[in-house]
Amino acid sequence: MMTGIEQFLADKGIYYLTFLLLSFGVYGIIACKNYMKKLICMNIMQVAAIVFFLSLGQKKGATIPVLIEGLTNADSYINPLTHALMLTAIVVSLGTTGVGLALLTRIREKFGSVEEDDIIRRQNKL
Amino acid sequence: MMRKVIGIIVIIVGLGYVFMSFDFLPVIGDSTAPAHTHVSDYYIENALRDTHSPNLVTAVLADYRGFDTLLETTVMFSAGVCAVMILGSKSHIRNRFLVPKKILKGKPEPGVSAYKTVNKDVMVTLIAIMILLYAIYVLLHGEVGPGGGFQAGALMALSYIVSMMIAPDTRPLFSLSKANAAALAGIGVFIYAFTGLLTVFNGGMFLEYGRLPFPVSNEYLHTIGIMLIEVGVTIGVMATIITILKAIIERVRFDDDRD
Amino acid sequence: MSPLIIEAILLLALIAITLAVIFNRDLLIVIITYCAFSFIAMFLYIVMSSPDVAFTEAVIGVISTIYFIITLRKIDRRCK
Amino acid sequence: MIQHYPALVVILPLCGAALSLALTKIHLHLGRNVIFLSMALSFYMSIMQLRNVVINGPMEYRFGGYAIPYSIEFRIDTVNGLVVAMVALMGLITAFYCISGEIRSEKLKVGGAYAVVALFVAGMLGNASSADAFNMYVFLEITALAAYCLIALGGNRGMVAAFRYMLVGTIAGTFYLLGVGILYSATGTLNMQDMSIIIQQGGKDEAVLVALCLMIAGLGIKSALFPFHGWQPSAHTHEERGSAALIAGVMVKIPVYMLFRFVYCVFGTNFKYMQQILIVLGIFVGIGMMYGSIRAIGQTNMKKLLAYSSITQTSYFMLGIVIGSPVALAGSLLHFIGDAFIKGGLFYCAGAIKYKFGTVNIDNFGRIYKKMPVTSALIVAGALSMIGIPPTVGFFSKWYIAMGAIQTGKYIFVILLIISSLLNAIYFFKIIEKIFMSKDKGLEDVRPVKKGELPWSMLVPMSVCIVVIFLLGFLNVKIINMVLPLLKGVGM
Repeated sequence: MMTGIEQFLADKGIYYLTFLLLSFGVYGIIACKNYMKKLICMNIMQVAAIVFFLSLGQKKGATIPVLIEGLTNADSYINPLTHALMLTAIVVSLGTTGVGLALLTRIREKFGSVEEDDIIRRQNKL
Repeated sequence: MMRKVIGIIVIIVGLGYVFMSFDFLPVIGDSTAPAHTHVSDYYIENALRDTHSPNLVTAVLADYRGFDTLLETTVMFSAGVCAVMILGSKSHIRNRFLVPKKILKGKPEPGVSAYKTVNKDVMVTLIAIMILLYAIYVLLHGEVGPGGGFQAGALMALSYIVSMMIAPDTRPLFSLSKANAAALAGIGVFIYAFTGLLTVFNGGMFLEYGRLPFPVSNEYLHTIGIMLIEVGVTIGVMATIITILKAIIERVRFDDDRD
Repeated sequence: MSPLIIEAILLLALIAITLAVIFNRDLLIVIITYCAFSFIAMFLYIVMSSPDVAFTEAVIGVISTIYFIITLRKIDRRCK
Repeated sequence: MIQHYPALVVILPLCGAALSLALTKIHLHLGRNVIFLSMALSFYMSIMQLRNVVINGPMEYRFGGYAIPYSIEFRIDTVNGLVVAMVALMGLITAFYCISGEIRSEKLKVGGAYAVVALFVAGMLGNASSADAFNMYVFLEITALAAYCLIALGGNRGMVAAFRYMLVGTIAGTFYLLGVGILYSATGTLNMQDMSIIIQQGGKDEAVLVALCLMIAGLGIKSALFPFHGWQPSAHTHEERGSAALIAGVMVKIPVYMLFRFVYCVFGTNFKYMQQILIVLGIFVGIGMMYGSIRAIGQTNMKKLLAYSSITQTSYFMLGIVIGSPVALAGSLLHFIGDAFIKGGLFYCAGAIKYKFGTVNIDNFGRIYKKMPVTSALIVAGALSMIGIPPTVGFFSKWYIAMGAIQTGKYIFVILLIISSLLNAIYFFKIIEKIFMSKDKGLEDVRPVKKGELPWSMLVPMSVCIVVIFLLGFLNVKIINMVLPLLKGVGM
């Protein structure tokens, strides 16, 4: 019974949950009215993309990608390429958050609020 | 409210159906999937011989795909410059976080702080020093264990943030103005790019550490190359995080809880 | 409890936090749940046995939470 | 030294931007001059590199000196040699154009403005010359971050437009990242050359189909293709006056080049689902051509008019990809190169009129040709080329696209092409009529310009645009013959 669930999870379950997390992130960006919440959902979406990439690089029964004297064959180490790429994605998400918050501060100063409908109403008056 | 819930249910059902019919992704964990057999096997087998760094992730990050990390540091630097350009600070915005002038004149007040307790300031400096020490350890051990440029840079920025957040009135370990921090981030990126240019002047491809001009045997050249770019990345990331923090803080006025 | 099941549980927790973020009214609670989100994401990376990414996610999660909290000082906590 | 040119073209603006903030602390204009020097050198190198590619075949550059699939690689052939040269020239001109918009208040702001423009150009240069799927994602992010800042500098409404564009742009970047991830899981490498060899061996159709759909969605959002163009009009109308030409002229086009590179060079045309995908793309393109022109007719704000017209231009480039015959691809590439200068030039004029008279509304452009001869000349040249009148580049590129469409028997696109050109004619002749024929509105100068029409830093880019529009028109046969052999091997 245990291997049944594990087999389903390994085959499709983890990918399905990751894409679910990604689609909730995108849904949050579209549905939330507050600009701060849109920023947080954007971060969540980027973490979902990172989890998807990392789950591509998994190997059953392999250790972390730091070389040990005894082990030399390639199947005993996790795929290091996906980790190197995901460091880039995390740093990109921090950069985008920083710029987003800078914009948010200026929008709050100029329009007095961060709610989407207040901004659209005041924007037409500007 | 109901519209939102219906939207979510549609997403769950839609993705479920799409996923059950498609099977283009490999089963998680089988080591014969195409992703593991082509390029990453080469990295695992040849990393120690090529780059002399047991930590495979640092080997791939700094040596095989070193150009990606240069672009990553440029992404951080451009985020810092963009935050500074968007949040141009107006001189009249007084802000409690700017260290009061009398302290800067080298005449520190005897431990007067917001909450009238002395030990907080002493302890904060200790914590900041410990975090800095740990950051330097993480930087230098980038090749052996998990660690490297980004983590060290972020930790150094954290030690600055800790000392600035908890005890704003005492003088932090190193004080960086917003303009200096932005310039320092640029210098960090330039250190990285200059390492690559050094190899080009010396006859190799961009970022080919075997051709660095230092008079050391070949295997240490790679280690020196990785160390140089890790230092560049650390300075770039630390300075950018501090720049964005100061840029946002200057526009946020904490005038409501002056006790 | 093979790692796959732990990963599935953690992913379900992440999805629950995302829904909490979307449906919450008070921004401070949203930001603190976001801090919990980045912690659980770091824990998920550890279960996926990738220490470097977990280390970076932990540090950068703290820093982005600090950014959000500072910006919150400027924005009122109520939101529609 | 010539074999290092592909890398140095991208690295020099990067180093210029990195150093500009530190150098500005020494002297106000030192950082700016270093950036100008690095961009001029990068443009010179891109021309030399293009000459070398035309003479002795594609160049490749492996970063770090390892073998092909194990390290990042730049591959320059005639197609992206031209694109790199165009981006470098546009970057250099726009940097000059930004001199007029300089805010001398703070040293940091002066150095930072040019650093952001230099990073923006470096990101696009790298995107055009890279041959590694993940490397393109990082360059895409650098271009996007610099674009958010440049749009945000355009005043209060620019902030909201930048914030909306940031959310949509990050979704697009994540879709592209997922596409690359799926391709990596199917083929095992990130190098496009290696990837196309493995995909050509077949057996990976579903993964390639899902990856292609994600990439079309992601790159479609970034290049404002028809159904995904929501962010674009507001972004282009409110962006910073100095770099509007770069954002509208070049940044919207680079994702189209990336899609061409993936569809034709990586997946190949004999991919099982390619025909259905191209039909769907053709529907988007067809509606996009009509929609952009129709919306542009009713506009009075010149920048918004140009923004809607650039939706039709994106559809023209995608048209080349949809038709697929080598002649149509060459025609859309020629339009790609020419339109950067046409669209960029028209945004320079809109910025110049706003700089001199402070207005962007078309209705009060009465008889400004007397006071602004150069700007009016560029508007006429841009309008003629946008409609497609022979001496300018617009006519020849549409001619080649139409010939390609006739060859492959897709006559619907020829009809759509003619209709949208006529719609273009309507709103561009409206502008020309306002400038020359309508009665003088007596606009007076907003800023006391010392002598002549505009500061030299605005006249130089405009005159370069005029020269290039006509130069490309005369040289189009050479450019097509330069590009055609490569496209023949790749096209349908």
